Amino acid sequence: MIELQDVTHDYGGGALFENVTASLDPGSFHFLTGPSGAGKSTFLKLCYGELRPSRGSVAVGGSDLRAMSRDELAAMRGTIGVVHQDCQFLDHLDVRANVGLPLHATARPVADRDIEDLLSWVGLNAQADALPPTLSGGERQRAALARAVITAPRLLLADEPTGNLDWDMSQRLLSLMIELNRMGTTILIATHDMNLIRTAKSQVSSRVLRIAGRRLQSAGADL
Amino acid sequence: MIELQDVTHDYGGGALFENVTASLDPGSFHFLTGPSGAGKSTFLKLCYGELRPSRGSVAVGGSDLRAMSRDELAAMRGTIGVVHQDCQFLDHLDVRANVGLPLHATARPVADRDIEDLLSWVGLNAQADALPPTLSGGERQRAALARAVITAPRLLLADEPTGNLDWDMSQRLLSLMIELNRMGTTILIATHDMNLIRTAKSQVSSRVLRIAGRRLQSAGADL
Amino acid sequence: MSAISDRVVPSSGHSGWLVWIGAASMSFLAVFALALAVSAARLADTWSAALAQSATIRISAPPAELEGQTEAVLEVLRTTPGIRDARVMTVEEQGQLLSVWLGPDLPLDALPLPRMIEVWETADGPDRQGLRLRLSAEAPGAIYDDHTQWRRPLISAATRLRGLSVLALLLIGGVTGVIIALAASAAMASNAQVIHVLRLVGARDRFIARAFVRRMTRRAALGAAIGTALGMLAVAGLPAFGPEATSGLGFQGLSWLAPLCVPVLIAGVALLAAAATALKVLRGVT
Amino acid sequence: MSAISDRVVPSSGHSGWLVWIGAASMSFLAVFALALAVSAARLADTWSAALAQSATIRISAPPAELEGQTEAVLEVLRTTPGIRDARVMTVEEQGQLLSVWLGPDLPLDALPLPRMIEVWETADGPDRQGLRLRLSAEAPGAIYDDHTQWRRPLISAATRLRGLSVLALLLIGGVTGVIIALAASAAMASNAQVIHVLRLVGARDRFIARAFVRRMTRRAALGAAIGTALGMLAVAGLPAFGPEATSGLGFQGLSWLAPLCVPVLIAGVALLAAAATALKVLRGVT
Ligand SMILES: Nc1ncnc2c1ncn2[C@@H]1O[C@H](COP(=O)(O)OP(=O)(O)OP(=O)(O)O)[C@@H](O)[C@H]1O
Ligand SMILES: Nc1ncnc2c1ncn2[C@@H]1O[C@H](COP(=O)(O)OP(=O)(O)OP(=O)(O)O)[C@@H](O)[C@H]1O
Ligand SMILES: [Mg+2]
Ligand SMILES: [Mg+2]
Repeated sequence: MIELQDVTHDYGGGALFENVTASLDPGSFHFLTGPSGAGKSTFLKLCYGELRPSRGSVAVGGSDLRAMSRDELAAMRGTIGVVHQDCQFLDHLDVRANVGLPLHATARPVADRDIEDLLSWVGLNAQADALPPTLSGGERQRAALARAVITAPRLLLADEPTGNLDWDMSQRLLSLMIELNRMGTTILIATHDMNLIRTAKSQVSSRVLRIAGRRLQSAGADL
Repeated sequence: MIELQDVTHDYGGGALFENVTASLDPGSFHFLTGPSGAGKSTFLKLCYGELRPSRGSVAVGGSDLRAMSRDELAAMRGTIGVVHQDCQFLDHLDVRANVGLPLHATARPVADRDIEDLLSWVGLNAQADALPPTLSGGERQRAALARAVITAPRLLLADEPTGNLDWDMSQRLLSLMIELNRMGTTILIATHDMNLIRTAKSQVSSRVLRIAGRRLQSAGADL
Repeated sequence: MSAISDRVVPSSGHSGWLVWIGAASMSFLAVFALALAVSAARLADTWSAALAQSATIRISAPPAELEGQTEAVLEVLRTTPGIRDARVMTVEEQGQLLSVWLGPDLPLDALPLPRMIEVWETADGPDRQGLRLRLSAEAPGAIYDDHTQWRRPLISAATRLRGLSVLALLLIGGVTGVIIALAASAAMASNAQVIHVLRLVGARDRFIARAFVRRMTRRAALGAAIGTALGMLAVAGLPAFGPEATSGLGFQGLSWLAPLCVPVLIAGVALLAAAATALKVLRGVT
Repeated sequence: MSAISDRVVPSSGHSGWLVWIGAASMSFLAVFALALAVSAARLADTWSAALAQSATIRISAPPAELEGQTEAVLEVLRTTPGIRDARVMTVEEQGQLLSVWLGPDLPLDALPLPRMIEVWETADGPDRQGLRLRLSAEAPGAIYDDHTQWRRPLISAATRLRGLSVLALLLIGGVTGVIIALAASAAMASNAQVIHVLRLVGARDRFIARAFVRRMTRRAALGAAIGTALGMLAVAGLPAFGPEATSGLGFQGLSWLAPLCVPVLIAGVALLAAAATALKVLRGVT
């Protein structure tokens, strides 16, 4: 589903990682970890095309991102789900409309039932009509995850989706993602929460990638 | 240091908590926990006067916030440190200027040495000249904590200061706050990270408050 | 569904409001400048008509030839293009003109009064050089006096006024365009986050640009319509300066239709500015 | 330290840029309107001087009394307030005037020519009713003719032009104020986050307002200075419409100092607008 070939990225102050090669199979479940500032968010941004690598190539679903036109990139994004670390919303639309946004923006049919079901799963029924700026930190993260999965994406990229959530709610979101994975979605979660990784490993077969010292390593079962 | 008397807060959709009475002694170390959306951030905002309670009174350092003029409120804020859950910075100033901002804004002398020392403690020397929008999620939280403690405040209010940080860095920030507490600063940290609370309890005598079901309870040693 | 794709751009917000206000105040000014230009043109026409298009022909000749030369002059005038009308003055009219200089009790009969012919030119006027040559051939005693000397500063003043108003109109038009374009681009730029979020959820450039351009144009058109209406009310409410109804500032008759073009033009400018800015901003976002 | 307290408000950003551009384009327009007003006033003055302030007194009397009445009239004129100068026309001058109507070969000696006195009035002019009464008492044959009839439309046109330009100037001034105030308030509002952060770290209202007002005023003043300079260049580069140097559009001599007030006024408006907006916005932030 995601193929990185010899990718090097550099924001201008020295390479963040060098000659990274990785391949995530369709239907796989990966965690991405590493110290703060190692480049986890950067890695995800490369995968959905917000950034272009300084060198090397990134392919999603078999198509090289460099060869895509702007419209093809948009179409590709319509088939994947992304949870950003800073959960950006349209602040003037309520939570329900924000969750449905990927469907509205690509002119796909919107099933109100699905949105309500998803909102109740992440515990936001009461906030469906609220505007994003009035949400609590954890509510924003739950709304961001709901928006990412509303399209039943073939690939889900989530950047610290549980950073502001208590343990119970984290578990709940994790089980939602595991459920999606069982239905075929490829999943990549950047997180520093070892408990979350451990819990997931007990429920689904997953691999852990670790960025540190400019390299991407595959952590074994040991962590 | 902080006294809440019969505080009720309501954003308009029903009371978030009712008749909360609490008292935090000077020099004490408290954690505030509770499920996502329970009102932890709201509680902190009441303490530094960003919100006014619907009913009841809040006093900081013996002065009732309701009786303060705008300038007195500003002066009070100059003596406390706050880490916001969404870490707001002036995006056009570099990290160093942002960390020194509480001193600049209140026309107090700025010791460049202190800023550099603090930045290196939170691991941001390399980012001192970077602009906040280019920081990673964890780097923002570290910069926010540095800004909160630069004034050697008598009270530190921190809202999820380690939500985006790996375990090692969380420990490092915790030990910084414990050090400040030893030197007399009253500390209140809102967090959902039970490991952090457990680690702190082993190093400093602290109490845990818990917001749930519109009430503020004191959790025992058991959590 | 279409409801939300219309709403993806925030409806309030200060920069959107600036488009509105910019369009309104500039169309207010434009209506005003238009009124000035229209009135200046009318004023210049009136003056030109009153001052420029009349002339006098004086025929001094021995009494015996006077009648013949007068006939000849009238014939020449009839066949000269650029002459609207000509009329021989009566002796009484001549006396009235002279009384200014000679007093009322003028011995008109005792004077060797020349014959005077009043001439009205068309807007373009005749070829004066040619006319003078023909007159001196046909009627040697005739002198064509087109009052050139004293009318010249007034004609040039009227022309200048008309030119100035048109210049002011062009200037205001230009500034309007610039302000609307800037406001549209500021509105667009201040919605950078909206654009970013929309791109991230898979929206194509066309979808985003359409939402922006539609909202911006609507806002500019509404602002311009209100500004124009206010401007027309203000022009209609202006006090008349002169006693004559036709010489006041403002529109008259069909010229009231002219300011109605203002909102259309401004909406057009806003549409172009918004579309150009949208495409430029979008190219910068991945 | 002062370096940072100056920099707490972002120096770039679209709405700050709008203050700049708004100030520049409105002062450009203001300079233009000012030039129009100054030229209109000068034009009106010229016309008034040329047309309104001259009059003629014609004295028709038996030859024996003529000299005496002329002396009496001159004496009356000397003691009448509102009369600048008076002069008796020579016979040749009268002949020149009459030749328009009577032809060049005029038997001047044979005519009972009345005496003509040319009179220049001051700007205010004399009390004409009183003057006529005194003249008819002192010199029954004197008739005061102030050309009222044919000068009236020109005077009213000149007045109208002057009024219009002042109106345009006021209008542009008003719109300028509104635009600058709006741009300042938009700039302020778009910096809501900056204000919020500053309040949170303990900055007082005075500190925040000062930073904003200073930056905003500086920006508006700079924009206005550039707009004014461009406007003055444009006015200086305008083609002269008439042949006479003094009647062209634009400033002359000391009136070139007038547009220099524009940036000062605009900076003042911006200062007030920014201060008012700052206090209003700050009251809404805790
Ligand atoms: N736009 C940018 N320009 C320059 N440097 C950047 C930019 N974005 C990120 N960086 C730097 O690149 C490094 C990696 O950032 P990234 O956000 O990928 O880290 P991360 O692994 O997600 O960290 P965290 O766990 O704290 O979120 C950081 O040091 C950051 O300062
Ligand atoms: N400005 C506001 N207007 C209306 N409702 C609000 C506002 N701010 C917060 N709320 C609501 O109040 C509730 C408590 O919010 P708060 O941010 O205090 O939660 P929290 O305990 O900090 O949660 P988290 O752990 O997710 O950060 C939430 O349900 C939120 O939606
Ligand atoms: Mg990150
Ligand atoms: Mg919170």
